[in-house]
Amino acid sequence: MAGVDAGNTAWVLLSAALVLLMTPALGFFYGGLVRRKNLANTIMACFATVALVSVQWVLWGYSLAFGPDKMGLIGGLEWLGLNGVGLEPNPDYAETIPHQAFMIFQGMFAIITPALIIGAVVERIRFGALLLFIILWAKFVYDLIAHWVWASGGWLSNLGALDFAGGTVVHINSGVAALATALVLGRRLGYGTTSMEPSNVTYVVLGAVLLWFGWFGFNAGSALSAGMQATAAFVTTNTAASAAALAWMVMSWLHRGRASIIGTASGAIAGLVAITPAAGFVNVLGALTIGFGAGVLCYLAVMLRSRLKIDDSLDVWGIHGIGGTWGAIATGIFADPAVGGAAGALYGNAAQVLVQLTAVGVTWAYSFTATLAILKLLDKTVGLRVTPREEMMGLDLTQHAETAYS
Amino acid sequence: MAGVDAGNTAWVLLSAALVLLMTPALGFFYGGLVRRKNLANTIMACFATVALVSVQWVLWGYSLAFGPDKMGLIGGLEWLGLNGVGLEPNPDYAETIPHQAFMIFQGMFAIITPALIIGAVVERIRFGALLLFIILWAKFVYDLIAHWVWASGGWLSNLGALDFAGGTVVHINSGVAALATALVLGRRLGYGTTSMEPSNVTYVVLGAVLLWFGWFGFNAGSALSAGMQATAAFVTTNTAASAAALAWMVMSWLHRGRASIIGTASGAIAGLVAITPAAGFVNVLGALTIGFGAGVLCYLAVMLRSRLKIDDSLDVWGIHGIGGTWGAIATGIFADPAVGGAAGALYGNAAQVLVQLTAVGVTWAYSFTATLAILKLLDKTVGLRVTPREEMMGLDLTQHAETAYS
Amino acid sequence: MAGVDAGNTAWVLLSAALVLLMTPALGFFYGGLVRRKNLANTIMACFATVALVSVQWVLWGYSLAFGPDKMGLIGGLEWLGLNGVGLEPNPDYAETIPHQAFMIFQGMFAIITPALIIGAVVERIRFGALLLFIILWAKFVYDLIAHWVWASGGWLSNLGALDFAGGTVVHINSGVAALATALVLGRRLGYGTTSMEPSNVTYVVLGAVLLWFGWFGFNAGSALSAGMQATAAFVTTNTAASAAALAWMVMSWLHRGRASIIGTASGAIAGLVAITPAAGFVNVLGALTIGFGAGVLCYLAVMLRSRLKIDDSLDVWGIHGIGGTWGAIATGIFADPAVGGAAGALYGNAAQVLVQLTAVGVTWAYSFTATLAILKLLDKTVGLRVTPREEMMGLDLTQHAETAYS
Amino acid sequence: MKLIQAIIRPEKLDDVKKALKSIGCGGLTVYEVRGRGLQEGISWIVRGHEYRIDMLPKLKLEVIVEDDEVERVLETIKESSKTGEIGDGKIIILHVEDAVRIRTGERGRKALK
Amino acid sequence: MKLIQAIIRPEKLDDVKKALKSIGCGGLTVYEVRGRGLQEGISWIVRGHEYRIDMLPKLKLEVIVEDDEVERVLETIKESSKTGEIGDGKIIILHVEDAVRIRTGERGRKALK
Amino acid sequence: MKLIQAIIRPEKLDDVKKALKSIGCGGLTVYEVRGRGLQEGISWIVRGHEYRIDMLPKLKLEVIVEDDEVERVLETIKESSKTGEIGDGKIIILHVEDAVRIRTGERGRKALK
Ligand SMILES: Nc1ncnc2c1ncn2[C@@H]1O[C@H](COP(=O)(O)OP(=O)(O)O)[C@@H](O)[C@H]1O
Ligand SMILES: Nc1ncnc2c1ncn2[C@@H]1O[C@H](COP(=O)(O)OP(=O)(O)O)[C@@H](O)[C@H]1O
Ligand SMILES: Nc1ncnc2c1ncn2[C@@H]1O[C@H](COP(=O)(O)OP(=O)(O)O)[C@@H](O)[C@H]1O
Repeated sequence: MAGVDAGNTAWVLLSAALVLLMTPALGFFYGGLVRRKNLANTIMACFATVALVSVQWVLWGYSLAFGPDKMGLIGGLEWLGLNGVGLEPNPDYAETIPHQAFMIFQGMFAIITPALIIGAVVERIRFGALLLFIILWAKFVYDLIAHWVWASGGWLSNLGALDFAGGTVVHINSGVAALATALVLGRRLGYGTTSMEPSNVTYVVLGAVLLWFGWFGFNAGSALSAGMQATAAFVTTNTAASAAALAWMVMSWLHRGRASIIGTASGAIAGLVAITPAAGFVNVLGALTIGFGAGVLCYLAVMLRSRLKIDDSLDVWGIHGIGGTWGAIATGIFADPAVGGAAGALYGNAAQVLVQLTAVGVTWAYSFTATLAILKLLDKTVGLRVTPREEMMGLDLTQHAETAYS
Repeated sequence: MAGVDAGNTAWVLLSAALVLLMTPALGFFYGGLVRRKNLANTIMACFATVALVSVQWVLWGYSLAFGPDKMGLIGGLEWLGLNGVGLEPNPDYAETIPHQAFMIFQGMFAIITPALIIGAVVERIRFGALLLFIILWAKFVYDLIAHWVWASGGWLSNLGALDFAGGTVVHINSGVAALATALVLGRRLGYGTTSMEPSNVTYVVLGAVLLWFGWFGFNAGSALSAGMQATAAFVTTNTAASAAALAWMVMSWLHRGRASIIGTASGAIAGLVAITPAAGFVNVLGALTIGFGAGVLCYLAVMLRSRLKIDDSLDVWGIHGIGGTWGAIATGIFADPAVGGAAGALYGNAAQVLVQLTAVGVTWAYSFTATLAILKLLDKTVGLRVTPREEMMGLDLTQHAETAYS
Repeated sequence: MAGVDAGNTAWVLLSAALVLLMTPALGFFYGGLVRRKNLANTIMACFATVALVSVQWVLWGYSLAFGPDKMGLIGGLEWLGLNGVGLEPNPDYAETIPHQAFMIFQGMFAIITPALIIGAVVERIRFGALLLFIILWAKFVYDLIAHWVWASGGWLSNLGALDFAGGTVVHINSGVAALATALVLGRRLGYGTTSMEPSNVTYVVLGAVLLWFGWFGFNAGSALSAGMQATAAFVTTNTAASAAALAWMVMSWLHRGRASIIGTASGAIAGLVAITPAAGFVNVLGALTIGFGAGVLCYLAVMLRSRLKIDDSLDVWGIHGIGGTWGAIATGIFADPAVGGAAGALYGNAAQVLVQLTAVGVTWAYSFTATLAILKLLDKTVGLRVTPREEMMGLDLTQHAETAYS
Repeated sequence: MKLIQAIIRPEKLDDVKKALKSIGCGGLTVYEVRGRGLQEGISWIVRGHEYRIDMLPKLKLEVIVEDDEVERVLETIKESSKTGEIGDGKIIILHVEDAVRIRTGERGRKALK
Repeated sequence: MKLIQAIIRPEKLDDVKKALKSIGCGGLTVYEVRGRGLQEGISWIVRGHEYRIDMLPKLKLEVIVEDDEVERVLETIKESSKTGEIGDGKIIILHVEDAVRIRTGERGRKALK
Repeated sequence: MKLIQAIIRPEKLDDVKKALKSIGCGGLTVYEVRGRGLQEGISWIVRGHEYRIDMLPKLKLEVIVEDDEVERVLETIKESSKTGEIGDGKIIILHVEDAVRIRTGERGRKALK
């Protein structure tokens, strides 16, 4: 076992298990936020995404994203079916763990990113169309951006963009795609006139809690070894989540006179999103600032979105798009060389902010355009939306002939 | 700490924690599938099994299963009360972790195996009789088969049977026992005439998700060290679960016109079952095949079971019995020496299939017969079933005087 | 990375993640036990505590608890905002993991301790007052006692008191504070005359299960390295929880004629509490005794509490106060030098019992008095209780304008 | 017009639905209730203390029918929901003064059609 | 025969059940509802905007009784479910034209026995 | 006095509540039901086998009103809960013989005030 370290391997594999848990956790987070007639469908959408993208990832996804670089743009097909992706470490990615451990850890990120978009399409998308969308989006959007930012040879990576655990690749990417999706799909029937209250606050919290728990794997696991940087990422993750939860709680309290539970849970997620690109680079005071900022900014973004009457139903754009953008920029500001070796504007390297802005801009532009294209294609061919009658009856019954609970 | 490796110990202990979580997770999986009047009882049955078998395991179970071998058939009583099972590694089982770490990891398997059988007896067994059954079954069935297959000196182990994480010991064993149990116990009142719809699909998914999460500990933890084989097992586990979930989803879609949520969750479990014996031996393409096969075969087994009108209520036989059988045989076919050192038929060692068939046959035969004997005994002495009135009122109220939720 | 061991760091960070999960798990455990109109509020109280204490801990809590000792009584302010708490190991606390890993692991204990008290105030405390109480209690009670028992230089630590993972600091402390709180706050409206049945038994079990799962991090993680002592703590934890669950189950069966589900879950928690101070010091037979003892004693304590008509609504005192006291004393009796190096009365060191009694007595006295003082202050200034009308309407609606589920 | 309310066992719903459909009676409304009757429930005694469970889960089924259909519907529900065990439930008939179909505003007989 | 429907506070169920039992009235059916009355609920104002909560959880209790028992049952429910605070609820009486016991097919008075 | 029972779509509750409030009708009680109507539901066929879903979630809304308010309330509920699609639901009117306010013991008209 030359080169494989047991401590680091245990760390990365368990982190992968934690990240796996996040996607179904998202199902409960999202599921609790929709009306009961669509609760099981929402959970199912996330669950099926796990299965679908897992298979896609070992067949071709990993090869496209991390395979031998072609001009900085995409990975080659050399690693199809994990051909050549073995148990020996691949020093390009991680020196002390089996290559497949890196592969499966990355696979979990490939799963959750398209799943995040589900928050924008709930309660009205055909289940079959959703699966098609996810498989196409994984291939034409996720795998590419992942390559650019994280693969050895990716062009944004070469530019020096900092993205510790996926602020651009995962969060901006899914958040902006969600915006495009909400625009193409249109509003839910009765949006703005009928009440669409969340049906299960306890599931929202359950989901948020499991997401928080899994996020330790997501962020601290991204150090790919269990040492100082992982520890730093763990601490900043917990701190930013807490600060953002408090910030959103206070905002809701001031604004509506009551401390919102859903708001506090959403705030925690916003903080986790924002710290994601920064986790292994900033110190604890940076994390506090990023967290508080995320709580306030995402709260405002959600207010704005609702003013604009765009039915990004569960605010994927407001939380992941804006939270990710804020985090990516803040990484360029607060990166402390004592933590992860990279310096941000506060530590004399103002140029980093520009690099971060470039990565942010590129991700926004590409994700928005490519998502739009995929959706238009699907809408023209298979059709995206259920019929009005199905929408009124709810997706649990019409898509699955099952109900959440009775 | 001569010989104890921190990485491997962390790995095995955390894997044990993950496997512990599986039994209550099974409670939610099973609980969601029964009618609401029996939901809390079903969860309780699994929870109580954790407590009961945990105590049994440290008192005598571990000694019987893994204690000094007596003629390949059973462990001796030398290790009663963990006497002599200390913190130094036992090189017979695992060289780099404390002996007690191995013991407790194995204990979690001893817990979940009888708990799996609960799926065949729900909604009609007396709670006290169930506890008695579990304690007897653990002793006379589980501890023995575990000894044969896994203990140093066990006769099936000497034969060269491959069972990475419990295809025979855990899944065939419990699945076949479930069949015997369903036959002895008889059908639920109103079976086939009244509707017995699952009452909580979200709990089914929650349970399935936590089972999947825990299964990483179950399978990858069975490598007993955090290295290449653990990584391989982790990857094959995730892949097979996903493939089987997709396969079952598609089967239900074709067959009933809707993508079933419960079906997809069941498919994932079927895949996890089937990959269990193979996890550390096959490559990712083997895992895909085993997974797809499990999804299809177990779907058909469940159909068949329902045709035969055997009330194995939650299809333990169809999923664990058949999934485990398929997995055990498939291990003999697909085992890739590059992964775990053992070769199957595809790699030139056709004889392995015969060995596997032997282990499968022995487990079927012994488990079926011994389970039948225990049940007949209990039925004659204490009585297994609740009264018809109690059955109609539900086990939550009649066995515990509590209800699931209101 | 001189001195940082990957295996141990992975172990402690993952243990910290497990302990983090415990506080929201407690929310579900407690939430299931209250009436439905207060279910979301109870979950929220625990969730908000995570955010609140996390921020407090990095700002000043850690410095007060573990900062440079001042006369054995309290830590200095040198480490405010984690100033000087870096990524290099601090050999005073743990030699092989980053100092921040120790800090965050300890932070999770600081979170759950005040959260435990919530069980005594549910269904009637103003949400704002609760947050104030928690922040003050964390500072003036938790941080101090943690310093005395665990900080290098703390006076109880110097005395030689054994508290492996928080029997005094966490459990007696919160349990006694809960008693004080229940006395100051008074009974719920209609206590003793109207029915206050738990509304969700499945959440009680879900919470208990996740607590059990997290407790492996709590106890075995407290070894601060993944080796023999961690293994011992893991095994004793699982054993005591199981024994206590069985004991309580049997007590409820004998006493009320039915095996109570809530009782079995409560028993498991009682066992986990009692083994907490002892986990790394006793052998498995000691753990069995401690567990069975906890099941019986806490059951009796709960009966007594209900006779006295003190509305410690969810029996924090009966389970954590009494369970912790029993565990702390039992540690002095059963500590086996072969496990953790310390000897108890059974191994010839009767004096240890006296030391334990001192630590217990000090914690009871200080926690009770200081909690009383804080509560009186808050009651006089901001007011602790909601209005009777709010109490009748339920805290979900009146404090958060949200409901648990519909 | 009459409103027929039946309290039945939850597991009998499918049978009743099928039976009603077969006599051409499509519309119905159902919800979960808990009930206790005169005799049903179980009790047990532990050291002199009696414990009782009496509130059991039932379904309530409501059908609005024309006067002349009452007997047929009544009979159908009764037959299809009967097990013969205590706890089968009750059916009652209430008088309905008028009915409206929300979609069209039709009233009386037409609201049901 | 009459159907007495009472909307009560959830925490009062036990008291009402006990009280009904004590006057020999065993049968009853209960389910969860949410209600708003004329005055109850709470409201608060944040920067000029008013927020209101008005739908509160209640229980609905139904008892089928003989005509001559109506007053006694009414009184019993009223006394045992009263707190004197706003929101205690209402009781109404509906006329029942006939009743059937599913198990036996008995009708009218006999269905209740 | 009359009891108006309306079966409506769950998403229409807010509209109905607002509309009722606006005509000064504050008190109401609501609960979840599932229903099937004459036409609504969906069905699909797989290899000759027909599958059907017919029980859909609805809300039942109950308002106790004075006789002279019946028409206004009826109209208000109808208008505010209508979508024009099949499945909008029904409203029925039952006669109430008497009403009691639990808190005060007032009866009849006064119980509603
Ligand atoms: N007097 C009553 N008023 C209201 N509901 C009743 C009454 N009697 C019975 N019920 C309802 O009918 C159900 C079955 O009644 P029960 O007396 O147990 O059975 P049976 O009708 O077979 O004698 C009860 O659970 C309850 O919901
Ligand atoms: N006009 C009405 N129609 C239907 N239900 C009503 C009506 N008025 C009150 N209720 C029900 O009675 C409950 C209590 O009524 P409320 O007016 O708040 O109290 P009180 O009767 O003490 O004045 C309400 O929550 C609602 O469920
Ligand atoms: N005859 C009936 N008895 C009881 N409830 C009915 C009846 N007919 C309809 N309903 C209820 O009304 C709801 C809507 O009725 P439906 O016939 O689907 O729509 P519409 O009234 O627009 O034709 C149903 O879901 C059911 O709850």
